[in-house]
Amino acid sequence: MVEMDARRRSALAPLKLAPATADPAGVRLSELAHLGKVNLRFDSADQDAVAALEALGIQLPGEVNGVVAADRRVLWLGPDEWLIVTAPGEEGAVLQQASQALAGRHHALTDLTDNYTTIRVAGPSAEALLAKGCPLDLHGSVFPAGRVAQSLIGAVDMILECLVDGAGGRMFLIFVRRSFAQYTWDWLADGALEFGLTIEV
Amino acid sequence: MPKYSIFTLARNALTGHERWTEAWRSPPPKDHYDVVIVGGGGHGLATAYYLAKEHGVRNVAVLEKGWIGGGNTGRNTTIVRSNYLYDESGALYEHSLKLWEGLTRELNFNVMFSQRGVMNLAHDHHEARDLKRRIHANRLNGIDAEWLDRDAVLKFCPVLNGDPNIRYPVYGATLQRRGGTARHDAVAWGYARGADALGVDIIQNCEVTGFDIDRGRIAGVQTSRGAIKARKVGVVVAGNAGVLAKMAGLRLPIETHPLQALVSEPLKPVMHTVVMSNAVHAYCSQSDKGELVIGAGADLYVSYAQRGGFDVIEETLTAIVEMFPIFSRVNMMRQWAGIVDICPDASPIIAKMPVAGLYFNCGWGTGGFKATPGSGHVFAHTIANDQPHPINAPFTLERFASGALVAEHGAAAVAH
Amino acid sequence: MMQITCPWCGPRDQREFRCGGEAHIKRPADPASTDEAAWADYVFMRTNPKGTHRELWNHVHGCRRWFNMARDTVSDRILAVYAIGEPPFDPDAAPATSEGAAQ
Amino acid sequence: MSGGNQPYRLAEGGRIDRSRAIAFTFDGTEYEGYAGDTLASALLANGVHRVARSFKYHRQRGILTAGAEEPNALVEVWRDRARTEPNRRATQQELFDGLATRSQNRFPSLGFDVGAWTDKLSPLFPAGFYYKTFKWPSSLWMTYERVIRRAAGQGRAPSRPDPDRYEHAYAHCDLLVAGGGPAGLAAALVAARAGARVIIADEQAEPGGSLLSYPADGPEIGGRPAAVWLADVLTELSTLPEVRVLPRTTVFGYYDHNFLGLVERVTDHLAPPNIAAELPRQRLWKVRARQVVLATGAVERSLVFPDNDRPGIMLASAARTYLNRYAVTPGKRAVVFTNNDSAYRTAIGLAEAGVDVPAIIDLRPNPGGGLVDQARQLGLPMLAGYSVSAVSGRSRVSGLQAVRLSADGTGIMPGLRTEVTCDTLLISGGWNPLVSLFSQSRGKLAFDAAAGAYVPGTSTQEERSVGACRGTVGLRDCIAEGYAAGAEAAEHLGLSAKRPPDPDIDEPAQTDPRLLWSLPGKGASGRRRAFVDYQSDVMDKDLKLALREGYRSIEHVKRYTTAGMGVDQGKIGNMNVLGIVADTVGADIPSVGVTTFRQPYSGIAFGAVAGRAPGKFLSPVRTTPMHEWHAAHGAVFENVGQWKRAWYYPRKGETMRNAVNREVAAARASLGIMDASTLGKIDVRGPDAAEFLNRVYTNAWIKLGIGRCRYGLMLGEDGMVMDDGVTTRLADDHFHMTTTTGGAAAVMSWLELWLQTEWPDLKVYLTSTTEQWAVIGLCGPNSRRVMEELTEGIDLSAEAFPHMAMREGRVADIPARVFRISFTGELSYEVNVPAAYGQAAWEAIWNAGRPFDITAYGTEAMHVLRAEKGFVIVGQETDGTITPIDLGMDWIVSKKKPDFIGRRSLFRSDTVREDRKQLVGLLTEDQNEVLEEGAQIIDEEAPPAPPVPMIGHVTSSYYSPNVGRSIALALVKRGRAREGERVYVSMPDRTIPVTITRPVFYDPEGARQNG
Repeated sequence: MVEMDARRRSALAPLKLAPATADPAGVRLSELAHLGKVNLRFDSADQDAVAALEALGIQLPGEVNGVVAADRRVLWLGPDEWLIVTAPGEEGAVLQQASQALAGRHHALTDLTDNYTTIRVAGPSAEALLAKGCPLDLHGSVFPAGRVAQSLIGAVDMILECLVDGAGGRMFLIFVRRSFAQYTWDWLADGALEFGLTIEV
Repeated sequence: MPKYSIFTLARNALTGHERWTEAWRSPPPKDHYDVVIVGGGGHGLATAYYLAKEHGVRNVAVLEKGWIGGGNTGRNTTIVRSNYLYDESGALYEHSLKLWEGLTRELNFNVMFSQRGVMNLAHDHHEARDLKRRIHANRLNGIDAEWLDRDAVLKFCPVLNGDPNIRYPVYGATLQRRGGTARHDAVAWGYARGADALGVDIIQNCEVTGFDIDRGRIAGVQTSRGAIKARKVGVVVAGNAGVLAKMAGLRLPIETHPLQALVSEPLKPVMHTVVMSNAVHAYCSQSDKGELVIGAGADLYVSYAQRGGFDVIEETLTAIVEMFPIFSRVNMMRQWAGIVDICPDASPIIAKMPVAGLYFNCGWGTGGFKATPGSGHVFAHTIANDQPHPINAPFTLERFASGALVAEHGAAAVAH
Repeated sequence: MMQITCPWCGPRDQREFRCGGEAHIKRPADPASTDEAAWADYVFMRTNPKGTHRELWNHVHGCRRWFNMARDTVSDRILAVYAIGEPPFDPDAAPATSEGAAQ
Repeated sequence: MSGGNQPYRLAEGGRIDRSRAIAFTFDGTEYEGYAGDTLASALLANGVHRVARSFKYHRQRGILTAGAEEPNALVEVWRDRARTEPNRRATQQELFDGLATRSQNRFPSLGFDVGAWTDKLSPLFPAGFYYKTFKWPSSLWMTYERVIRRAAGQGRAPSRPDPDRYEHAYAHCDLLVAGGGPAGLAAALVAARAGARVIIADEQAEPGGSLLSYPADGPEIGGRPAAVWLADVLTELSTLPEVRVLPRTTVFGYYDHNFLGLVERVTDHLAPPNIAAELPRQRLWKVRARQVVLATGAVERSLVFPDNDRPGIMLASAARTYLNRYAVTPGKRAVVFTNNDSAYRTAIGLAEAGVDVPAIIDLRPNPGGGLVDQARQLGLPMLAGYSVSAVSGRSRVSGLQAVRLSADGTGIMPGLRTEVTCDTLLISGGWNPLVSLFSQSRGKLAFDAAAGAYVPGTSTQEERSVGACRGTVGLRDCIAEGYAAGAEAAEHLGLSAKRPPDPDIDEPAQTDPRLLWSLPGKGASGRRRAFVDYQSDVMDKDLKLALREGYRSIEHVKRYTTAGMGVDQGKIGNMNVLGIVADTVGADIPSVGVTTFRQPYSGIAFGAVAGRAPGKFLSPVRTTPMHEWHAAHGAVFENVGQWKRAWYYPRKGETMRNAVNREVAAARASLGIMDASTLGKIDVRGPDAAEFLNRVYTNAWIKLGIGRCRYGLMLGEDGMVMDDGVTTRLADDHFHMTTTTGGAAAVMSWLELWLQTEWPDLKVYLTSTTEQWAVIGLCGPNSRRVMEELTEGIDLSAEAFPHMAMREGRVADIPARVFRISFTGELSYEVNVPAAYGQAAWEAIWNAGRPFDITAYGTEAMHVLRAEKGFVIVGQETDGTITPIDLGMDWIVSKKKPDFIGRRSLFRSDTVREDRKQLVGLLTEDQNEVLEEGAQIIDEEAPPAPPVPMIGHVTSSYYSPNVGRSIALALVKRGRAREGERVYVSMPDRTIPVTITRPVFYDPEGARQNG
């Protein structure tokens, strides 16, 4: 993993997140700072291009609203749009390798690492918390781990990804644009109070 | 026409009110009229009234597909004001406001025009700039308008949220003291009674299904109660303007949208003016029954369903609770929607149509109620003389081709 | 509160969408030589039907794609959603289904 | 009777918890009830019937019902000044320790109310009286109105902001069941067993509906006592994982596409100390249901007879509920007055409980059916074919007069009358199925002539009605319907459900009611007070008056009389209104028409609908990566859309004007720094990117060199200026576009609209990068020197890096895109770095700038600086009616391009007018006079009487320290042709002479920015 430049500040750093613990903790909130995020646009009918990306460990989900879990996680955003999520600092490599792979083809690769931040919502009441402001059907049978959707959380646009948490249950990643991060965090933390809130830093 | 007064009321009390006669007749349609007005809302009834009263045209029928005043007249939030930006609209709405001021006596029917003042809130200096531009224009056009700073606003309407640290604190407001509210049903009923007394036939449950056009000239209308000949036809059907226009082979720059409103359960009056905010986006007044009468923006899609989305109700009551935190525990009693005819420039069309003898009065969008008397007055003039009154001359259909729009989005932004 | 089926993302709440007004409006091929009336018809005049309306919607809080939708403006039933470029929905050709019910 | 302090409480029975006595107050008097009581049942247990004054005539009123339909017993619940709750139904308010309640709409007291004179004079106040009077003189209406408003309203709003929380929750389910009575539970059970995701909402504290009102020895369901059956069903439901049972939850609205609104009252039944702060008071559920079962039950109708509103008069079904569920008897001597069988249950139950039932008065000459026979066997006296023609007792019924009806029921048979003394009169006019939600779903209603009621007809959504709300009588049929509906719903969901056999229940069959909508009595209508709508004080004679006066449509009748417009929305009275109107005009009820049912089914708090949004979460507060720095350096922020932007940075003791002057001067004298991160940014990529820009901007883009920037204007198709910004060519097929802060989102979806719908053939991808970049604006003659210290990999010389160019390199060892663009007319740089580096880069530049006395400037200074140069701000110099030509920006409108968005509209007869408003500068005579933005401009120094012709208005106005005087921009008709002319700015108190100038006040040649 690439070493992180200490001068970089995550969107929620100004919050100086104070760890809070509630017992029982219905909801556990944390910021996943600086995840690499590269937006990809191209025509996936082009099998050669798809293959070239796969060679880089960038495998497109076969279904809409799907996610391919790997070191380079690929989130479906639209018919010709995906978000490649990597460990912090890996975005540069993805950008450079992928643009070589797609050279000569109509495509767009855009570094959005700082455009978004990522908030992790875990715990038994995570779904109930999201349901306070998200119109999606988040039931496990409809939105299981490995799904992604773009929708609303309260008054804010988000990309919502569902993953397996340690305990084998589900947890959620919310990608929101940087300027909305603090508002979204406050909204989530306030809404989580009735369930018991733990903040992990 | 039996006169209404405290004395006739007392006299009738002695006979158990069994001797009152009907406020207007319900005659069967004749087979010919000089003028047929399509649409028995406030605007249509006012048009018929002024045709009879000021132009001596008394062989007039008002055709209403349902019951008079049953459309937007009976569904709106009854705000009356004239503080529009441009000269053309200022003249139109001020003409109307002046008629409002004498309407109860004119009609011998209490329309309860309550000049309790209308405030348009500004929440920052950018909004203030636009609102001040408007009140300067109002003043020069002879329309009363004044600027209230923050303290004056909170003094004039103490139930407003005066906390300076909220998201959009009160910065200031325009106030038109002559503005206010009126009793919507009374306007329809009062004009109906007045028009009827002058010989106008008011025909309900009579839906127009087509126009008879003979060599480019109107000859009459087809209705659910048979054909009716007419030398001239005036159409005032708000949300249904497009439907009628299509029958006449015309296209209009109008879309029909749902506009929702709601009232609270009746409360002891605590709010004695009308407050509107574009930024927080809602407006509110309290009726003489004690209900808070509330509305906001139109739904942004075409619909004739008189329904609209619940999200609009959510946003509206969010805005109301933000502006009036003490109303949070008050109950919503009833919500509903009208369908409004929205023009691209948020100004109406009151004009002759390409078909001779056919006139349309439409495009009032979310703010037609306030214009009821003036709209009827100038439309009657336009029909009687086959040419517009100077006041409605700018409000043509042709302006959309030439580009001479009257862009009143600012003055009409928060729907009312 | 409608439920709209985005052709890409599937059924979603109306809140995620914004209506873009009437669809299939032809932009004059050569605006410069289009007369004022015809230009105004394109820019301002609308069909505004009481019945089947073919309109543009944008999944603005979702995948940001624009698409066509046919809706009955009296019942607000959705008759069809279809991609940009597809021929205008013909109410007589297709059987009506309610998206609200279908979900 | 138990006597003691609850004299009307039975010694045993009911579902209340006698181990928990609860103290509460009503109008200051202390009473005691039990856990499980409502305010109404507890008051009745204490013998209190009179709890309210009516809306219009201030008549004394009692408790009529036991549910949400209550029209009379509206009270104020008082927790504290911030938590007063007006118009609360006593029949719904659960008892809690210390519950404090007050009667409403009376002064000074419930017993003595000065408003009562309105009743005496009521002949002067018939329906619609206010339309006929208060007209003269018109100048006095405002005075009349003030008086009227004093009498208006019922409850009082709180006097303090609501401190409680309200939550929202979206929910999705396979089946939503509205109503947890026998039918609803049966449906839920069958669907849930099949594996469906089920939500059951019930208004009351516990599910069960009518079952809760059955006597302990009531009918058995399949061999089990009703209460046991209920408990078993609820237990089974609680074991099914996908079932959510929501008590105290009202389904208030049925909207399109099976979207329903529910309000759950989470803490309204709790005493303050037991309410956790983080618990919401109420929760709004926004439910999208694939299937819906409506099981909302029915409400009993009243009968319309003289003085039918006296305290002590109650619906027979309500009395049954109080008796069986709460073990409370409404009185000691109760007469039952009915037109149907169901009320006999009440008579029988009361008699068995030891209450004296001196008479059952039945409108039907020959009542039959099992219940009637039971009553006969108990020897209860019956007056068949009789009606009540008079009631005595103002604050409580003391007796009544029963009369024999004529055969057709419209008149009274002379002679046949009897007086009955009683303290309670229990009435039943038949049943109204609660079809409100069905009607809201836009289902078509059908009329059941025998029952005299509207019932669900054809559905338009995925919905089924079951039980009493469908007009079904009899427990067995209700449950059977529930089973069937549950199974059907499950099948529609693709689940295989097993429909249980219909339960076997032994219950008497019921016979039809006799429908007499208005009953005779009290002769002269002047003295008669027979209420149809208790809530709005509407009497039968009001309806007849309305019809007499030509208000024929049922909607006119309702609006003229206000019948059905009160807080109960006519739940009790609407059918009686329709019946009386039909009788009066001699038509049948369906032809009279039915008025539409509107949301909400019953009142819901504004706060619940607003949820957590008001206050802190009203609208997102967007902040830039350097926000903290601005705050730490004393910035005052302003709202720009949702953004918080640094407005100015006052130093100690500085006014806004001082601070802005200092910032403006510094930016030109030496070095200014500002945060421009909020500008919209869009990455435009693809082989057709340049062609795309060519179509959306008014100027030409094909030939723009790589690394070069260009300013662009976007128009709407109407030719009016929509947005502007600088766009830079990063590569042959790659552009970096900027938009205004406020326009960013709109421009993005505007561009996508054109790309996706009009020009799908263009190979272009758009990606919003607004927040990827922190943008630091450096401005002033010393900006290059600071850049030189910090920059690597870029030749900063004017030749190598000219104005309107972009270079990539490192600034303060941070990867950066540096743009030489200027919104101030100074030598300027815009340094773009990844947002996470924003504050680090800002601080590095700040430190490097110290030797040059670097000054942070805010949006206000930025406005002044650009105004000195005459640069426009979209939304300030423009308002959606301004073309580029109006702005004097012909130079940016391509003459060569055949087309671009909006071009055609620039050549319409109105847009080519010579006398359109055009952008100009204005200079005042007094150099310190700063004009008011928005002020109007006129030609005459001494304006004539209104209307005064206006020739334009001031769009921007500031004091410019650099020019050393005030400056202003304005839009003036034919302005450009009038340069040098004097015009006047009109203020309320004076006119200010100004001179029209070119809209550039500083460095007209632009030497400085090119330096």
